Amino acid sequence: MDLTAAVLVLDSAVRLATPLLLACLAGLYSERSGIFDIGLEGKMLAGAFAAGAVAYWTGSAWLGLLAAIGAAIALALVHGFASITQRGNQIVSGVAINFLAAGLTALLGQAWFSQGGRTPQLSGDARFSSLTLPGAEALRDVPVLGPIYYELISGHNLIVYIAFLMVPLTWWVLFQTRFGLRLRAVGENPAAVDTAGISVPFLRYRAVLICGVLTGVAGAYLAIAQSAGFIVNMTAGKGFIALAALIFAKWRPWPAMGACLLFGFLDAVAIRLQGAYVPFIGEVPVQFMQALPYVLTVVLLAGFIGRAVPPKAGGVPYVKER
Amino acid sequence: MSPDKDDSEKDGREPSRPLEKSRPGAAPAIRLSGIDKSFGTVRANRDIALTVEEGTIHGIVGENGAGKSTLMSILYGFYQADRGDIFVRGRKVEIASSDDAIAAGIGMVHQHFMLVDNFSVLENVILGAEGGILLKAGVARARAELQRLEREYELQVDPDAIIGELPVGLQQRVEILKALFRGADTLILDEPTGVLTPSEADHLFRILRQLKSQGKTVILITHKLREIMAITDNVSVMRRGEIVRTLPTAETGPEELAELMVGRRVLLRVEKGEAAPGAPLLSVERLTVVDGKGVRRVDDVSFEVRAGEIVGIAGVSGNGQSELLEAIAGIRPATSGSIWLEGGKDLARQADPARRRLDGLAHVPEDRHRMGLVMAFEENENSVLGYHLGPEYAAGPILKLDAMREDARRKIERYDIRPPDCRLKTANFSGGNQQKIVLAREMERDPSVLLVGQPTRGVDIGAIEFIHRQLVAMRDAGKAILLVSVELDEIRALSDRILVMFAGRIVGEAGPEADEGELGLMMAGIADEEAAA
Amino acid sequence: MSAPVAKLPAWVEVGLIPLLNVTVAFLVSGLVVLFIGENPLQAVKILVWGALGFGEGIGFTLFYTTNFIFTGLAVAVAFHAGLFNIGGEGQAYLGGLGTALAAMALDRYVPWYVTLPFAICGAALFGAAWALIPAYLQARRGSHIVITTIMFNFIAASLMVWLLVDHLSPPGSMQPETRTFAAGGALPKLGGLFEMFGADMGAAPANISIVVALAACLFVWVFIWRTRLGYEIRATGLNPTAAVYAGISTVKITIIAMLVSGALAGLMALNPVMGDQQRLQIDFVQGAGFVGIAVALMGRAHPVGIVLAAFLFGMLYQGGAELAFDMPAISRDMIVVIQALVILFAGALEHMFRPGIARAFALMSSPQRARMLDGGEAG
Amino acid sequence: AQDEVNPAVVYDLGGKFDKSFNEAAHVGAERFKEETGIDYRDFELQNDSQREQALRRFAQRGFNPVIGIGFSQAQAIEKVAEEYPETKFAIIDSVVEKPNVRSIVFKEHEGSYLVGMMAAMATKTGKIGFVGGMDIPLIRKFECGYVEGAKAVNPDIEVYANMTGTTGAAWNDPVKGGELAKSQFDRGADVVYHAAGGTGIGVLQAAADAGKLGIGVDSNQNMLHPGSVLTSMVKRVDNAVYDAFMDVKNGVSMEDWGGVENLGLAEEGVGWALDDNNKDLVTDDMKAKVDEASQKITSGDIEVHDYMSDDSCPAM
Ligand SMILES: Nc1ncnc2c1ncn2[C@@H]1O[C@H](COP(=O)(O)OP(=O)(O)OP(=O)(O)O)[C@@H](O)[C@H]1O
Ligand SMILES: Nc1ncnc2c1ncn2[C@@H]1O[C@H](COP(=O)(O)OP(=O)(O)OP(=O)(O)O)[C@@H](O)[C@H]1O
Ligand SMILES: [Mg+2]
Ligand SMILES: [Mg+2]
Repeated sequence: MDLTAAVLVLDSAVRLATPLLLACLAGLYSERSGIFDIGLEGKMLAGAFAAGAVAYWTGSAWLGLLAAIGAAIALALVHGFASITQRGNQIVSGVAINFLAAGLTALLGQAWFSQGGRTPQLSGDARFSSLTLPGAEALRDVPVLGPIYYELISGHNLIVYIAFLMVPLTWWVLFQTRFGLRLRAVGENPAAVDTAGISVPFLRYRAVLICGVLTGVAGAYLAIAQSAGFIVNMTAGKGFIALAALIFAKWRPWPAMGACLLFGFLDAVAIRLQGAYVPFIGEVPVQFMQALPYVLTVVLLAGFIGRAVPPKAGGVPYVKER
Repeated sequence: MSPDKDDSEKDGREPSRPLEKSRPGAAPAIRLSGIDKSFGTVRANRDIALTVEEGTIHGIVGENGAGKSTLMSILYGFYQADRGDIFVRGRKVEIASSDDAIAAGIGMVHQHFMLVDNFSVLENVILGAEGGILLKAGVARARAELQRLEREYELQVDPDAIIGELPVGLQQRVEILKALFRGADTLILDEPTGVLTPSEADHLFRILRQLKSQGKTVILITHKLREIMAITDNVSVMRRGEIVRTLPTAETGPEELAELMVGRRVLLRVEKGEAAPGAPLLSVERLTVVDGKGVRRVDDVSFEVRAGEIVGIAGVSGNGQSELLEAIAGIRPATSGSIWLEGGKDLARQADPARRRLDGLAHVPEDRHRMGLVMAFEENENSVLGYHLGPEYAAGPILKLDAMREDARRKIERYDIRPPDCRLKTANFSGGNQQKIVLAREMERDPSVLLVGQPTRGVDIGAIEFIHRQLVAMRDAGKAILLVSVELDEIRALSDRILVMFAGRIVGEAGPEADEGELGLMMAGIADEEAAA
Repeated sequence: MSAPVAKLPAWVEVGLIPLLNVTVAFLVSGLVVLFIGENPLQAVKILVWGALGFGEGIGFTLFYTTNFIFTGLAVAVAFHAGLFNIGGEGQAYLGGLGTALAAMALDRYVPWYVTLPFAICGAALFGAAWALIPAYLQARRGSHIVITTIMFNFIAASLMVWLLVDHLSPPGSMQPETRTFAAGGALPKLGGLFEMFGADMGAAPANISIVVALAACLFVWVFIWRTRLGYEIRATGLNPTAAVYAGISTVKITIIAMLVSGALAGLMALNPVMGDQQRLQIDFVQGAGFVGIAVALMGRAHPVGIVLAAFLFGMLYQGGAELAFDMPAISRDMIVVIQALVILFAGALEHMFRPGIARAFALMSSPQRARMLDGGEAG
Repeated sequence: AQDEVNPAVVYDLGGKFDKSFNEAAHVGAERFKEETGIDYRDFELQNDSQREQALRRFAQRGFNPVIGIGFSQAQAIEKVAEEYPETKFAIIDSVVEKPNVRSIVFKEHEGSYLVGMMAAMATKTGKIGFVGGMDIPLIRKFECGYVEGAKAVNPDIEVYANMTGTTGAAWNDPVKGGELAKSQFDRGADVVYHAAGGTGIGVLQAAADAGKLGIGVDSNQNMLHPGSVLTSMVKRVDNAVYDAFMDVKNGVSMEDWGGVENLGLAEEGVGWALDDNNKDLVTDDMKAKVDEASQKITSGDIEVHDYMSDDSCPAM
């Protein structure tokens, strides 16, 4: 593979990794606070739907983004209520949210737009379009640097940059701020936080809210940045892959980015390898290539990262009084 | 609203003898009145009145489950009382969370430490008192402040060490530092010495006296009446959720306190005759256990336990006793060394608890909740745990439920387990009765070797007597018993020989009549010879 | 999990509270219907009538129930071992392969009752095999079973498309599916049984695999509560540390529980593949594996509860289809919404009403209240 | 006799708004309703087990004709048609040999051949792309015709083909579709044809975003991105449904109803769409060449290979 081809694969990996990264960081906040969340998928889907619908009605991508965040936050609050206030089973709550989002988006989409749950096609300002970074055109033909800057770094839509900027920001929040310190503490030992005079529920609700915001942005990316409208079940399992990435990254921001890029990369490579000839084997069946990212995930999970130790208090409701 | 007026109304409960005060006339540091607290159906505190004078060390004693921790947790805002008022220096305060308590100048070192294991000392200390949205400035200030506190109170600890890697004694220091860092005037310590060696405990008491001399108030919960006598100015006794008496320490003694605690005279000595040791039933040779993190938990340990003797292992918790028991029981693989049961083959390498049971080894684990019982099981299911593969409980793959229940009923009767219902969920038995379920299971099989960890932890005095009698009876029946306990008194009362463990090694051996100070030094890792020198 | 201190009578715990939770779920669903602009009462009427009002409806309800019993049992068995098997979907898909291979090998030569045992073995074997790797990885390498089973769902889909398109579909067929089985590969329908009660099952596909499902319930009940292995599974699920102390190998238990779970999920394939379509089609599981999670949760991982919950979901599926038929504004997604709300209220929010109910009971049984009542009567 | 028209449609799993062939059926039914004022009923399947149930329900309630959309309905129709010999049934995309069933199949390979030619003529790079939903024979039929058409124009042309997925989501994953298209553009393709249902929306979007050309399928998708959709391979399911309804309305006899309709270019069952949206993209030369090929296919001078006739594609 020559440089340009490699750059293009990476470019594709970046695009594919973006929603994963947003969802993964969302999960990171929630799970670091001790609230497990397999409902990332559902929240993204709800966000995507809200973004598609509102962007269509208002013609504004920004309002669409806001609506996406709102919808995802609403579901996040349901999850928070179930797992923080009611001390319910967090996995079950997440499963319910996934179903709820899948059903409601399709139902409302059909009721409102009568296009089989789809929102109408968007164009112009109703979408986030690609940005060309300054100097990209000028540098375009410079060898090596040119393609990297023009193809890989420039030319993405705003949300892609937001997603990747969220990584250092998350690192900074987690390790340099008061909120981050408390967030990490509450996921490990909520009683320690409680006795330090900090409200455990309030802290966890904030984490869950941030999770809502980020999944909302991820949903908006799918519906109004990467595509031009919502389509039933358009998350297609990305929430689960993001979760896998989170476990992969052992709940740390920079490795999370690495993991998401890896998944994006595997996906991008799998696309390009469809129909490729492999020496001695011949043409590999398409289905094998399609399964490749999942197979590699399992292999990596089993072989390289060992036992990922989740935040100690994760998944367990904080109960003071029996 | 005047506190003095309030006092007189309640004087039925107030001490008959005037309490020690450091500054006569000043309002008490803490005054509680009418505190009530229930957990579901358990009434942990009932109508409690308590006065703690400023600048004193106030002891609180009482049986397990008497409600001591609950009361202090209410004062610290961890729990909220159902009823009652809290006064700090004469002013009524609402304590709705620990935040309020901290603001009122109250600090607490909990029985179970409230630390984040994977945080550094510094991070733990500043948690909740970061002094700003960003950590950087706060961390720098905290570092300086910690240095000051260290100098002032001899509380040395590396601010960048990770909590999980520190020994418990140092973890406790961090807890104290946490409280002082937040400017506590009143410091509550809940059973602080349970995890300390005698010399560490002495160090702690020096610190407490130092605090007192600076005008701070200390509330100390402990089970050790000796400590009460040694350091406190006043003492309150709790029983079944009530404060039965508060009085100046100088005017009372251990016997009176013990009687107040239990409501009857207690005989703290265990009745037992001379041991008649026979052949060794359990031999451990050069046993080493390295844990997952590469730490040597048990380091080259050798000893044997003979028929008809109780060997006690003394030591501060966390010095490898748990790992030693687990390795012998086959729960944890040994890294090297050998274990023999009654001349059989070396078992060290195969970690297989089921096999060991068949070979006549029984094990009462230290932590019944975590290891000894499945709380959601019915009583009869727990009473065969570990023995469920035996032919008496199963026909082929199918369990014989009737046999299991019949068997459980027998044990319930013999061990007076209450309520006598083998179909009841185990979680619904009280701590002492849960412990009896475990003991009945492990002892009734007539094993030749019995490993016992913390047999009376969280168990009331009556049950302690019963359990101790059972252990002695087994010894007299010619069994080999290996007893691990952090209660030095228990070890000394039951054991025929005492081994002292420190940092994974056996650092000394002594007879039951050994001097406590001597044992204490060994537990602190200062070897026999050095101590003698 | 928050253990309630106040003890409530058993009928409240397993009867009243779940019922209340489901009722609330339906009330909220009613609000959704209202929001869409339809009449919820009318919707409920159509739904219940559609599910139970006539022979064919009942036949369909039972058909779906059968699927959900299998997948619900699968999730439940893993639950008891403390494992969350989200891979029922893929395991059932593979189970279909096992079923179809058995059926295609035998259907031309022997009657269905000879084929059935082989198909059962095939379905169970293939389903179990698909659960084996995630189980092994969880037990030995600590790879999160939730993630690996999800991945295996995707991998199963790829594998099956490849097999169906390139290997199993008869030459010249335009469809990615196996040939239609001959009579020896078709399970008899329950029509005869219905006629005994004077009902006409019409073309509903309910078939004797429901008997296999009920037998599986019995098996799971005996297995979990009456065998040594079941005892070990429960001990491991409830307290892994105590299990190790008791000499139970958690590795072994994890693998066995997942194998049984996968086998049960695989058996689900009997119903659609041999009972209904008589061929193996792409994507035939259609979410039953996920519904099994809800069924197991609602049924509290107990076979009796699972049968009831599976029946409820069966009703939802069949009644929901009639609903979509008669109220075009309510699309098929309504059922997914109801399902979600049932899981939410009966699962994640299961304790929401307990404090209130406990208080009500305490009030009713407290002596003061009794005295008050006595006094009231006296005066 | 059953001459009263009371039509019903049973859509396949994709649902009636799949922007693809179910939707085309819906469009035909709507046109009938508009023109005649006669209402119709329809039903969207949720799973395989409901096919028979739905068809029978309609027949039972006296609907006539009853049309099943999609090849997966064949078995169910065969069964129900036997139970209701008086009711007129129709099936799209499959053949059921019953006197009261009209089987309507399309020669998608012929339409695909024409758009393949157009792609080959429109490309500036000599590289074109194809995005399918799932790797199943029906989709290979589209692909094969497309490649054959393209190679007829330029034997050296390079065709990139990608399939979206292996689960039901494959027909509804525009994000993946867009990414597949982009990967083909990255490799130099500048025209891409899709046969992927909802996924195709993402393919066309990606083409529009990248300033390349897309080719729609089933329905006329030219208006989705005017100026960026080269053309659409239309499959006149709408006509087939409309005609079927009309026939019954006009009192067609059962003999005239039954039988197989194999709709290719000659029957105007398939074709390519030319309208205001793409007229600037289609040069006169292209139009002439395609029309000529169209002629030849109709006359039998060109025989486009049907993948499903022998499970192979000589052009690839
Ligand atoms: N969080 C809780 N939920 C329910 N019950 C509790 C809780 N904490 C304590 N209890 C119960 O309240 C009673 C008092 O417990 P508490 O911990 O205050 O006793 P204690 O005097 O500190 O005992 P110990 O000497 O064992 O520490 C006990 O019966 C205990 O089981
Ligand atoms: N989770 C629970 N559910 C129901 N009842 C409980 C629960 N926990 C405790 N109880 C009941 O509360 C009572 C007090 O329990 P607790 O564990 O505090 O006893 P305790 O005071 O420690 O007993 P002991 O004297 O044996 O140490 C017990 O009799 C028990 O039946
Ligand atoms: Mg107790
Ligand atoms: Mg206590």
